[in-house]
Amino acid sequence: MSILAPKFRLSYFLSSLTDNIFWIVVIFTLIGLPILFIVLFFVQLPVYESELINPFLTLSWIFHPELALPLLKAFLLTDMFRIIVFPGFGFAALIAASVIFIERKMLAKLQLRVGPFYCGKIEGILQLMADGLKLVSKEIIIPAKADKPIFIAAPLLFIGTAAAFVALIPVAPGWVVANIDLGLIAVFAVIGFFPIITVLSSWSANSKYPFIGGIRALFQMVSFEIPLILSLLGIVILTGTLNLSEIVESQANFPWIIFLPIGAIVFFVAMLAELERIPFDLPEAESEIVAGWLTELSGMMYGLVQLGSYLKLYAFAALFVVLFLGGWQGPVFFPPLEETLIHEGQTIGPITIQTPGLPIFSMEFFSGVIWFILKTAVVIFFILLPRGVFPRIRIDLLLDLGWTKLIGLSFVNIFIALALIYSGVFGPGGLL
Amino acid sequence: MGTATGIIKALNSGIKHLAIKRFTLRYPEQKLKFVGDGYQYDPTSGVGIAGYKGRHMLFHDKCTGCQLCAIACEGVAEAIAMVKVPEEWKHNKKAIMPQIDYGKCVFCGLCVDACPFYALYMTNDYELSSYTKEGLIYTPAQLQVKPDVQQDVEIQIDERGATHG
Amino acid sequence: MTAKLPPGLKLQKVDERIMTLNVGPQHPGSGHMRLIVQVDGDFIVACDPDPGYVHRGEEKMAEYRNYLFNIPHLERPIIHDSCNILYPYVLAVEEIIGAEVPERAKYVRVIASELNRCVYILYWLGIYGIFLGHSTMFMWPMGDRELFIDLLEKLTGARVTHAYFIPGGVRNDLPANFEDVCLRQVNYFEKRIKEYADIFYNNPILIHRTENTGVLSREDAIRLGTTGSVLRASGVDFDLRTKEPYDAYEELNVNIPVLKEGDSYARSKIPWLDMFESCNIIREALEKMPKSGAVRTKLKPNPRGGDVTVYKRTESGRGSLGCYIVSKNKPEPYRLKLSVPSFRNLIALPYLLKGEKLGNMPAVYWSLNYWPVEADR
Amino acid sequence: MSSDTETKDPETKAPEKKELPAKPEEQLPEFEKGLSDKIVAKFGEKTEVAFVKPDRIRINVKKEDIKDVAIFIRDDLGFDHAESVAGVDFPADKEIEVVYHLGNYTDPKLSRQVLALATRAPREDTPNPGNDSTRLPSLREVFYSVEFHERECFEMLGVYFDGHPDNRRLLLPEDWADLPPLRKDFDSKGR
Repeated sequence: MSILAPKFRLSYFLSSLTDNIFWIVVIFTLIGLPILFIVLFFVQLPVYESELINPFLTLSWIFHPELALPLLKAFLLTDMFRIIVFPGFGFAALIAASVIFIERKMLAKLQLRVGPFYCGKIEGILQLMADGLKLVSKEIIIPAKADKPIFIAAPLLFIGTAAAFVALIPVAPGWVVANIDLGLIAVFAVIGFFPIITVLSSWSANSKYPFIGGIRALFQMVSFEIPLILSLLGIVILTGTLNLSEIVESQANFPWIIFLPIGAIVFFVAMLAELERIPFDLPEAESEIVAGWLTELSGMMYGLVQLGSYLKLYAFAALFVVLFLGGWQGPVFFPPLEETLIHEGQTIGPITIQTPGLPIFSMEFFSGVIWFILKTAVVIFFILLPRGVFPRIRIDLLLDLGWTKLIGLSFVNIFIALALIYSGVFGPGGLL
Repeated sequence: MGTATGIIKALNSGIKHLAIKRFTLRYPEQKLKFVGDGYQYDPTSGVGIAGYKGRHMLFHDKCTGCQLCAIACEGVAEAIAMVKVPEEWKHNKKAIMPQIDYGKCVFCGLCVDACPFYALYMTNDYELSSYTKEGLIYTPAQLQVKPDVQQDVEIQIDERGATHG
Repeated sequence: MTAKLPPGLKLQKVDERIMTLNVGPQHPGSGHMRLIVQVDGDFIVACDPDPGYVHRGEEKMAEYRNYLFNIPHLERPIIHDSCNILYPYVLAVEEIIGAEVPERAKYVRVIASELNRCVYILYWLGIYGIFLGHSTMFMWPMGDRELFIDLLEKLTGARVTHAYFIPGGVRNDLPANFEDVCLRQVNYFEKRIKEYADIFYNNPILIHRTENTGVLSREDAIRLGTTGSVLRASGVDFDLRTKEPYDAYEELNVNIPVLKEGDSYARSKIPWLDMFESCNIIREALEKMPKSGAVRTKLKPNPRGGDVTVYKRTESGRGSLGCYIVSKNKPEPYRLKLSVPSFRNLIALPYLLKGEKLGNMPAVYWSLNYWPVEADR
Repeated sequence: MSSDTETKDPETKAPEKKELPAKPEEQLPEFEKGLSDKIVAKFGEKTEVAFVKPDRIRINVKKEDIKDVAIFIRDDLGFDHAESVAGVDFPADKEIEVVYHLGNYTDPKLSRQVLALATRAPREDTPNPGNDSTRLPSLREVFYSVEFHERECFEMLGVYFDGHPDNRRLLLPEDWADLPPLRKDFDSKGR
C-alpha cells in the first residue's frame, strides 16, 4: 500500500522536519504565547497558599505537576471553561464530529458499502479531519455581485447561533453554560434566528438557486417552528417551569415521553424539518436546486455551515433528551470511585497526582454525563436513520404536514397534558 | 394507517440491512477473477473463446505482419500501427508487427477476430495507467510479455447477502 | 439601466414574476442536457428541453464504416444498454446481407439482452433514487448491478461496452459453467430486488410524492408516440417482445407488466417489475437453450447488401428501438437512422412539466426513462 | 469469417442481392397487401407502393399529397403514432427523402406493422436551411409525435417543414454555420 515517494531523499525529509519544527516554535512564540497571556489576564486566577497567582506565576507553575493542579481546578470552575470546553462548544463540536463520522459509517453499512475506509487506518476514522483540511485549503469564491459583508458574515452567524443554542443545554447537574429561568423561551428565540440567517445568506448571494433554497428554508422553518413550540407546551404545563435544568429534575421518576408520546413525535418531526435533514432537506434539494442556499458557499464557509448544522443537530437531540427522556437522570450502574483515589491521589511514576475537590470526579457528574450521552446517541441515531430510508418530500406536502397535521397533533398533546392536570394525576396534590 | 405502517416498514428494512454483509469490492487489495485467460478467437470455427478483453498479447512467432488487425482497427479506434521490428522470422518477411496505443483502444476485440494466425490474444490485464501518453503505447516487445495478474476474488452468495469474498 | 445597449440587442419585457432557470448541463439534476425551465413561484410555466450536449454524429459516422466496424461505436450512445442498442442494428444487417442466425445464438442473444436490460434499469433506478433524495436507492442498485455486470463480463469479456452481437450470431460461446453462475446470481438478485419494495416502492413518502405527478393519459401517451415504460405505465400493453417477437422471444413466455395510472410513480414502477420479468426470461431461456451448437454463422468478408431499405425494431431497456438502414450495394450503410426511445420520450417532457411544481421536476424528468446520451446519438 | 477486414474484396460478389425487390410478387403477405391496397384504392396514381414485405409496407408519395395520405392512414388504417422520421440525402437525384415510420399501439393486428411513408423534397447544392426550396409540409398536425423528429431532420438535412410550430435547432450547437451535417456533401473530417 504505502510506498515511499519515488523521489525520496532522507536529507530532504530531515530538513523538512527541522523546518516544520522551526516554524512551529516561531509561531508559538510570536502568536501563541501572547494569546496565552491575554487569556490568563482575563481568567480569574485562584489564591494558592495565601498567594494570589498572577499570569507570570501561572506560566511557570503550569509545568509543575503539583502546582498545576490548583490552577487546573480553578480553570475548571471558570465560565470560560464552560463556554469553550465542557458543556459548551468543545464538547458539542466533538459530538458533532463523531456524529458526522458515525453518520457516514452507518449510512454506508445500510447501503451495503464500506464508507470512509482508508484515512486513518482504522475504518477511516481520520476522514473528517482530512475533509476539514481540504475545506480549509480550498479557495473561497464569492460571487461578483454578492453583498459581500452579509455573505461572509452569514456562516459565522450561523455557527454562532448554533453555539448559542448549545450553551442552553444542561448536560449534568449544574453543568450548563447559561442556566436561565426562561431557558425554553431562550431556545425558541435562538431557533428563530436560523431562518433569518438563511435568508440573509441566500439573498446576499444574488443567485437564483440560493434564492429559491433560502425561500424554501424560510417557509419550512417558519411553518415548523409553530408545532415545535406548541408541542413543548404540554411539558411546560405539567412542570410549571421554563428552566431546562428544572425540567430535567422534574423527570426523576419517569421521563415525559411516557405521558406525552404525541408531543414527542411532533417535536421529533418538527426537529427533523428544522434541521433540514432528509426527508425534509428541501432547502438543499440537490436534484432540484443544486445545493439550495449553500450553492454559492465554498471552502471553509461551507465547512462552517456544515459544522453549525451538526452542532444544531446535537443541540436539538440534546433538547429532546432534556425535555422528553429525562436528561442526565438514570440509575448509577458502575461502582463509585475509591475515596482514596480522590483524596490521596494516584501515583504515576515519580509524581503523585492528588485531586481533592475536583468537580469532575463526583459520581453524580459521571453517571449524569454518561446517561446524557447515551440518550443523545439514541436520539441522534433516529435522526440519522431517515436519511438512508426516506426520499425527499415535496414542498406542498411539507407545508401541509406542518400547518395542518402537526399543529393539530400538538393541540391534542396540550389537551392530554391538561387532562393529566385536571384529572389529578399531576400538579399539587396529584397522584405522582 | 397505511402511512404509518409503511414508514415503520421502511425504517425496519433500513435497520435490518445494517446487519447485512457489505458488498464492496476493495479494489486495489482485491481483484475480481475472470473467466479464462482472456478473449481469444478461433479462426477455424469462426467463434471466439470467452474471456476478459484486456491488454493484448502478441505471439511473435505467429505474427506474419499481414496488417489485418491494423485494418480492422482503422474503422474502430485507429489504435494499431504496424511498426518495424528487428526480429526476422521466416513468415514475417516485412518484419512489421502491431503496436497498440491504449490511449485510443476501445477493447472491442475486433483485431483479435481479424487475426487469422492466433497471433493476437487479449489478456486479463487491465491496469494500464501511465503517467505519460507515450507510456500507453505498447510496442511489439511489450505486447509479447505475458501479464502477471493476481485476480482471485469472486462474488459469494450466502444467507447474509452477497459479498466479494 | 440607462446605459445604451449595443446595436442588435433589445431589452425584452418580461413578466417579473417569471424566473428562468437553466437546469443543466452542470446541474446535478439534469444529465447531459439542458432544460430551460421557467418558474412562477414554485410552478413551472414552460420547459424547453435542449438536448445535443453530447451529440457526436453516430449516424454520420456509420456511413463511413462497414457493417462490422459500426458495431463498437454504435453502442457508445448508451454503454449501459449496449447489447440492446446493437440488437435492431444487427437484425437489420442480417436482413440486408441475408445472414442466418443459429438457434443457440438466438438464445444467447436473448440472455445477453435481458442481462443488459437489468443493468440499464438498475443504473436508471439508482439515478431516480438519488434524484428523489433517496441515497440508499442509489447505492443498492449500483451494488446489485455488479451481479449482472459480472455475468456480462464473464459472457462478453467487457464490463460495459460489450460489442458482443454481430451479424450472424454472437462473438463467442458461453463460458464453461456459465449457466450455474447465472442462475445462482439471478435467483439471488430476484430476492434482492424484492427488498426494494419496503424501502422504496412501498415507501409512503415516495408514493405521496410521485403519485399524481406528471400524469400522462393513455390517449396522450399514444398520441405523443412515447414508448417503453412510459407507454406501459399509461395502460397501453405494447412491448415488442410480445407484439413483434424477434429471435428467441417467439418461443419464450413473456408477461409484460402494465399499469394504468400514468403518473411518475407508475412509470418508475414499470422498470422494477420488468426486472422480475427479465429474471424469468433469463431462467426460461437458459432452460430452453440448445445445449450445444454453433453460435455464429460465418459471413463473407466485408459483406455488402443490396439496394434495400430495412427498418427493424426491438425492445430495449427504455422502449422500442428502431434501426432504419438504407443500403446501396456498398459495404457501408448509405444511411443509418436510429430511432431511439429516449428521443421519442423526450417529447413528453415539456408536455408533462407544464404546470407541475419545481419539486416534481426531477421525478417527472427521470421517470420518462430518458437517457440524454442516447437521445443525442 | 476469419477476417472481417479485407477491404479490397472483389466487386463481383456485390450484385447478388440486387434482385430482392423484384422477386416477391407471388408471395405478398395478405394483411399487408390489404393495407396497401386500401391506400392505392383511395389515392390511386398519387401513391406508389415501393414494397410490401412481412410486417413492413413502404409507400412513396409526392410532397403535395403527403398530408392527405397521412390523415387517411391515421384515420382509416389506424396507425396512430410516428416512430421515426428519417431523412436521406440523394445528391444524384437532387432530392432529399424523408421517411416517416408509422406504427400502432392499440390494435393487436396492426401492432406488428410498420408503415413507411416516404416523400421527397428538392435539394439545393448551396443550402440555406429554412429559406430555400427544400421544404415539406409538416405532419405535426397529423402525428403529434413527429415534432422533435422533424426538428432534428430540419437541422440535420436542412428540410424546412411548413406548418411546424417550432422549427428551431435541437441537437446541433447554436453557432453551427456549416452545411447540414447529414447531407452527403458534408464530409466528416477524420471520419
